[in-house]
Amino acid sequence: MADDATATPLLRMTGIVKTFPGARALDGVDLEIRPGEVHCLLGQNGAGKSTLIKVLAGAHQPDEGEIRWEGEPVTIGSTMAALDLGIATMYQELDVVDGLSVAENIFLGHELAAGGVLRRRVSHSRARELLAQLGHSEIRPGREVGTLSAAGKQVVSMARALSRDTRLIVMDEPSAVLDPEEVENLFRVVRTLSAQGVAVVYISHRMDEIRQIGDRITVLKDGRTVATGLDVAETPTPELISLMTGRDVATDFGGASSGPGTEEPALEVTDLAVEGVFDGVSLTVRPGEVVGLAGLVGAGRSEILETIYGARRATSGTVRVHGRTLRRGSVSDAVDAGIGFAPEERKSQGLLLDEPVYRNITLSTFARFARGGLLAESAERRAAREQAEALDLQPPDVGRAVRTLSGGNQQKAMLARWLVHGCDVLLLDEPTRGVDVGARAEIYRLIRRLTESGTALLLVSSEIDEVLGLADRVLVIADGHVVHTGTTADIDEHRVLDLVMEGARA
Amino acid sequence: MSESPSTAAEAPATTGQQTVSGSGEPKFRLGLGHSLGLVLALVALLVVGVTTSGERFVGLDNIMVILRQAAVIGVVSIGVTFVITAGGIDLSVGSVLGLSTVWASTVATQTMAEDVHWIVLVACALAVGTVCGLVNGFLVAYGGVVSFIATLAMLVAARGLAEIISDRQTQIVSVQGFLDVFRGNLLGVPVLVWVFVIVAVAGWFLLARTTFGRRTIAVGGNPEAARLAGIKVRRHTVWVFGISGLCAGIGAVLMLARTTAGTSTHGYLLELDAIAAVVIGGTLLAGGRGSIVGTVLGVLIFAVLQNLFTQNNLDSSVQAVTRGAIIVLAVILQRRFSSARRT
Amino acid sequence: MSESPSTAAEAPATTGQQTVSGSGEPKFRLGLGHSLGLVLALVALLVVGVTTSGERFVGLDNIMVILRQAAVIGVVSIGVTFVITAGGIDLSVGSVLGLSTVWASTVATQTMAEDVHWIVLVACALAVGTVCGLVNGFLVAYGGVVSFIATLAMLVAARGLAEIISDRQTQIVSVQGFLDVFRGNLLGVPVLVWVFVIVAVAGWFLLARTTFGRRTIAVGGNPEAARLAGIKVRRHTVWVFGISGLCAGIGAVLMLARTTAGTSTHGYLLELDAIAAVVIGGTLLAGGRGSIVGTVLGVLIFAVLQNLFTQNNLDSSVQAVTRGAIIVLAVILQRRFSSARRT
Amino acid sequence: GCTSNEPQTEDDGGDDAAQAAPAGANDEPGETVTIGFSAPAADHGWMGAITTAAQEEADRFEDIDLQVAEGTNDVNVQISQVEQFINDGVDAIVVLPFDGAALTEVATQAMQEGIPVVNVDREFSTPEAARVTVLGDNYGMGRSAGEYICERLGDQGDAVIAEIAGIDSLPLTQDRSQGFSDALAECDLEVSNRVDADFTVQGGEEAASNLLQAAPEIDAIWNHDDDQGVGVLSAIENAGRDEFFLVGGAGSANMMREIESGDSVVEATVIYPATQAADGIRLARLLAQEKAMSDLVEVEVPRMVQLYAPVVTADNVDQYLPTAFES
Ligand SMILES: Nc1ncnc2c1ncn2[C@@H]1O[C@H](COP(=O)(O)OP(=O)(O)OP(=O)(O)O)[C@@H](O)[C@H]1O
Ligand SMILES: Nc1ncnc2c1ncn2[C@@H]1O[C@H](COP(=O)(O)OP(=O)(O)OP(=O)(O)O)[C@@H](O)[C@H]1O
Ligand SMILES: [Mg+2]
Ligand SMILES: [Mg+2]
Repeated sequence: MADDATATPLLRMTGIVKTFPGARALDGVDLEIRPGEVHCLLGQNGAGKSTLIKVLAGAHQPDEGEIRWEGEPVTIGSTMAALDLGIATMYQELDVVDGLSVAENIFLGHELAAGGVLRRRVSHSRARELLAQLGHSEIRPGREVGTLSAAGKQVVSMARALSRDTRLIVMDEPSAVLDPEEVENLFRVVRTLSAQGVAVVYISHRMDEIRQIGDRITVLKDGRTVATGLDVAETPTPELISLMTGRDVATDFGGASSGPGTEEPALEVTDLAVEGVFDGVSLTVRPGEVVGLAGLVGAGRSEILETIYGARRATSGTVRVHGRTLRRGSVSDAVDAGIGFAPEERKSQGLLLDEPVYRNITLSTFARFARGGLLAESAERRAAREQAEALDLQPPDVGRAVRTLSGGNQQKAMLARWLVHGCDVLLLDEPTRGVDVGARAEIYRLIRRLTESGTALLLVSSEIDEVLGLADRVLVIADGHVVHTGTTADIDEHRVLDLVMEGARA
Repeated sequence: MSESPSTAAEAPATTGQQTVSGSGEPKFRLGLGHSLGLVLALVALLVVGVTTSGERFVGLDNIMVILRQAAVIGVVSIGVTFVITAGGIDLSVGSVLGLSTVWASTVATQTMAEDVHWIVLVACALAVGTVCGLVNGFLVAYGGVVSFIATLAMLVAARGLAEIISDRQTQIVSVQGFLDVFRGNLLGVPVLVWVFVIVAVAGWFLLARTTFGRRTIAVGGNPEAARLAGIKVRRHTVWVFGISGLCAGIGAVLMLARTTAGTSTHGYLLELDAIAAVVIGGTLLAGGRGSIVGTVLGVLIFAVLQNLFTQNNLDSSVQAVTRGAIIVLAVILQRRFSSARRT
Repeated sequence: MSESPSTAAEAPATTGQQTVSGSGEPKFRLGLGHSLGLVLALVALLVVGVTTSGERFVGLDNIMVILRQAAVIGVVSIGVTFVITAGGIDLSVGSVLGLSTVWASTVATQTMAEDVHWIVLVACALAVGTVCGLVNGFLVAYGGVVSFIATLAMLVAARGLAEIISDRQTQIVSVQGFLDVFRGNLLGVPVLVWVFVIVAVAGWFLLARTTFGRRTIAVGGNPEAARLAGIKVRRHTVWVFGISGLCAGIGAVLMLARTTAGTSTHGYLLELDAIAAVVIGGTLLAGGRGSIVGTVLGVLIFAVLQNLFTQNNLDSSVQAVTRGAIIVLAVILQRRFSSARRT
Repeated sequence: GCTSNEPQTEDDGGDDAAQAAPAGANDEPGETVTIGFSAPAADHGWMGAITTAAQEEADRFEDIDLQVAEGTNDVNVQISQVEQFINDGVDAIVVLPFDGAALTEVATQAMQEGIPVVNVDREFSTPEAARVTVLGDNYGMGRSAGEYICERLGDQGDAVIAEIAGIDSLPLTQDRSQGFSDALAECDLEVSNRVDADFTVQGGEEAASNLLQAAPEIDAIWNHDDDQGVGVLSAIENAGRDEFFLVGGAGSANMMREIESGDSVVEATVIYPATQAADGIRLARLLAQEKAMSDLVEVEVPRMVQLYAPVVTADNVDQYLPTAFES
């Protein structure tokens, strides 16, 4: 594939600088992509990866620097210009239009039309092909994208990138919302593409993925290229990590938790069901215990958490916290009872993007800081800053608008909210999504700290090793049913996958 | 809930039921199905009409009266549907309509129309409307003025301009060819109504079946995503406002035909009625979802209501109170029916 | 861009410059800073005033004329700022104001006020306003009717009710105690203006400094996030509309004092002026960002403009055209200055 | 004579709005006076004609400096316009209030400051608020229309009579309707169908088409306002109905031409002069220049000028048409 090192590179970016008011996101970045290679872009949260690829995609204009496409200097003045060159991009933030159908989203901007009139049948069958190619023929082209889960939207995004005639596909953390099987699917597609000579820029925080799929690596740190053109096969992971972070980070899950006490369960869920989504979910979490929900994307894990939290109304079953039965469909009842919930879609469900970081962190607690209805903003800032430091939020300024944070740092802000809140029962949906290795270790430590202080944790993660590493007990969910309940000691990754497959097929 | 911030305060109700919605079909597609509640409200009004005023209420004559009345506001509302779907608002349609009638009925234009062809008069009205719409669009897309303010300014300015041009006088249309055509019937149906039907079908086709329509929804639903997909959002915005202006111009032509006069008072407060019809029809005020079928039903409901009141000789204050109650009922009815269909 | 759909069509401009805003400082805090463009527009108008009408224009007398006029619409606009910040819209304020003046000036109320205390009259106006606001809030939060429609229905219904109650007669206020207090001066400043100042300061405090304000911003910015953070979004929505109604009630009291009369025509189309002032003031029509300071400046700009026009011998149609142009200029000026500050 | 006013108190020159040069001793230039003028928004034809006529009248005199406030339907704004006139120390104020009662206080204030106020068309609630009041006769208008219909249909007890009113919430509309039904009652007739429009062409068309639909057989219609009458006629033509006759109101040139043509359903119209404000301007000028009325025995400008509401029919239309307002 990429052995032809002497040939003209497909793309060469040199000395790219991009400043935002108050932040120098890119400070002289070099990147070279060869035809047909899978080039991995590594870097901590906020290192500038997304900004770089937005420059490449014409969504941002660089302040300085040169871009050469097949040796020719080019300016990429608009997203259209990038697409015309043959650069397709899957953005980190899901860039789909909820009100349009799957097929319409896929072909948005280059609709299959005759004289402006949509050729619906053709675009549906073309969309169906693309989806099948991605292993998702179950998604109907006519379905409204707003009703898809995050993973479904990611698939649509991917299909959109594939729908164009491209030379280079940029994927900004595509695996963040995908489960192992999905990722396998994705890799299959990537391999096919690179076999066809299409270059792929791949961004991910998961080292094992880099190992599996990457050819060469460029590492960014603080908006600068610290290493470029590293051969994946020859660069050991610890070296990559120290290049990224400037220090050594051990990614272990911190061992088993101190284990549940013999106390009464903090959270008790009995026969919970939402018609048509999931049913018969029963589980208990004791103080200091971590219970994990494993399963494929679309299994209904997020819905289970949302229902426990009262954000969805259960059709049957009960949720009890410390013996007290919660009112169905009442979030405030759940919050009063001491439940916290970090949802998976941080943008739509969690954040006030134009508000400053600290107010996002104290969104569920500002009333507690307030005295007699009067806000105590300095106390809020202080509390927020503490948690920001604990999670290594970058940049550490809690006064800036959340919108200006990198994806991973937005995720940290979400988590910080519930740390400030300090609840008895914490529901975490994909807590490490998009978070870099360093911060990931930070979050694992935090989870340990929480359990030690007696918090009951219910965890959903698509990384099965993460669930198995962190949880004491695990429920395997397939297609809205619990197919297995047991301790994590008795089960391994393959077994979980097998169970999931069986459940899904059944 | 990213798609409904403008109606954000009412979000909880929506969240509870819509995000769990099972049918994944895009809603603007469902046409009549989605508008079931509206259809029922319309039928209910007709039944009330027949009960209180006898069968004459649904007689051909009365239906035509209702439809002719609905034509002007209907045409204008279809244009407004595009703007609202694209995430904007157009407050200027009423006064742009007024300005277009005035400009098209000045002595100069009428003389030219008589000398050349009545089409000159029509072209003048359409051109004035379209240009006003494009100006709105430029201010919004390139001037960075939010559409509420840009079109509010246009509302005030166009009305003033219309007064200046007409010297605040009502200008009678005397171009016989124009009157013959537009006040006439075709196959027993008034030409006014035909125009309404044609504009409605064209609008529906444009919004639901063409690239332009898809892009309008994308621009309204997620402008950033639209931009990243390579859509020229600004240019598109200009066109969308242009369409709204064009529709106001068409409305002006109908108004000229209907009243045989052009005056700066034409279209007074029409924008509110138009926006109300659009919103009742199910187009999201926040953008990203629009229904021409819904808009047409909304317009018809208001027209039938008006007719019903007149038939019953109701005091206008009582009419107002009743109208308020009926609007709320219709919307609640619609919600009931559309959510019932989903669960 | 999920948060700005209502202004979505104008998003590209926003995306280019506003979302990239670096100073992450929340904008409503900056108070005057954020509103620099507005302050400049206001100063520019005053300079034009002085140039064309002499120093008298900024004389105390004329300033008081401007402020007294601004008081009614100002108070109402502050209520509307809350609703818009919370992501809704309130079209009913004008007619609720009318209804409140009518109810408070009925013979029955006035007799009671004379027998007991003039405060009865004030209480009646405030109560009517608040109840109407709460009804709006309930329809929106629990009835699931989008605020545009719910308050449109209230607009129509309240106007009708006011006509019925007053029998379309203008009712003269003769409660002397009330007139003495509210038409009087305090420390040389009209009581009307004091009320405006107090409501503005209270509104600013409530929005910028209390948990209530924070909730309002959260509900408007991302209702789903607010709900998941444990905020009772529906209940809050009801209160926000209640505040808007209360402010309309206060506006009614001022109107009664200013005109010494209650009539159903009071407050006609006031909602448009109020929304325009709020939006010009920098509150996002899509919700999630609100500025009381901006609203007050917006109201003052409109009032000064009005005053300026009266001073100059312009034809009233020309005045309208000019007004349209000035509105657009003011907004573009503001954009210039606020984006200049950012980069 | 301009419109209708000659039988009433009015100085000579003022009558003839259509002629270029004013004449008479009072019209000779005096010291320049500043007159403030405030009226509702020109949101319908008659109101537009009012403002236009006032401005034209002021332009006719080189000694009038007219300060026109932007037309508004917001009494709050209108009050501040008057306040501003007071502040500016104008010599006289002419107000056509949106709501008479609501502007009474501020007008009184102006009078107390020594600025004569001329109240036009919609009356203040106390007489002290204005030095002169120029009124159309709304009740009289209704009566005249009613009497005309009585004359034509008095012997048909079961005649179907329809009324297309203006804006119902305005006192002037209520007065007109009252006068109309009072006059009809005297010949045992009554209004069987009543709709209200909004003084606009568009509103007239809508109201009339609904009305025609609701009443399949009509004998007479009184339409309050000739500007909306353009729309009413359009609706009638469209419905192809002519079994009735129509009486107009206000007296626009359009309607008079219809009457003159003889083949229209319009048989008559009751005049409601659109020159009231122009008259007001003239009177204000006299007051400010401390001149008197030369045509009356009484030397002072009178307190109240109520304009007459004559009926224009085919018999006398040529007398009124030349000076009627183009609405
Ligand atoms: N619109 C903006 N305004 C101001 N600063 C911004 C903006 N967008 C990004 N930044 C800043 O630029 C830096 C780089 O951000 P970027 O999103 O490129 O990081 P990233 O490498 O993609 O991180 P992650 O892995 O978390 O996605 C961050 O410090 C971020 O705060
Ligand atoms: N708004 C919605 N309308 C209809 N169906 C939905 C909606 N949201 C989710 N679903 C469906 O519910 C099921 C479970 O959704 P979801 O993908 O969130 O599960 P999950 O196991 O939590 O996955 P993830 O790993 O992404 O969190 C899926 O079949 C999904 O398509
Ligand atoms: Mg990123
Ligand atoms: Mg999920």
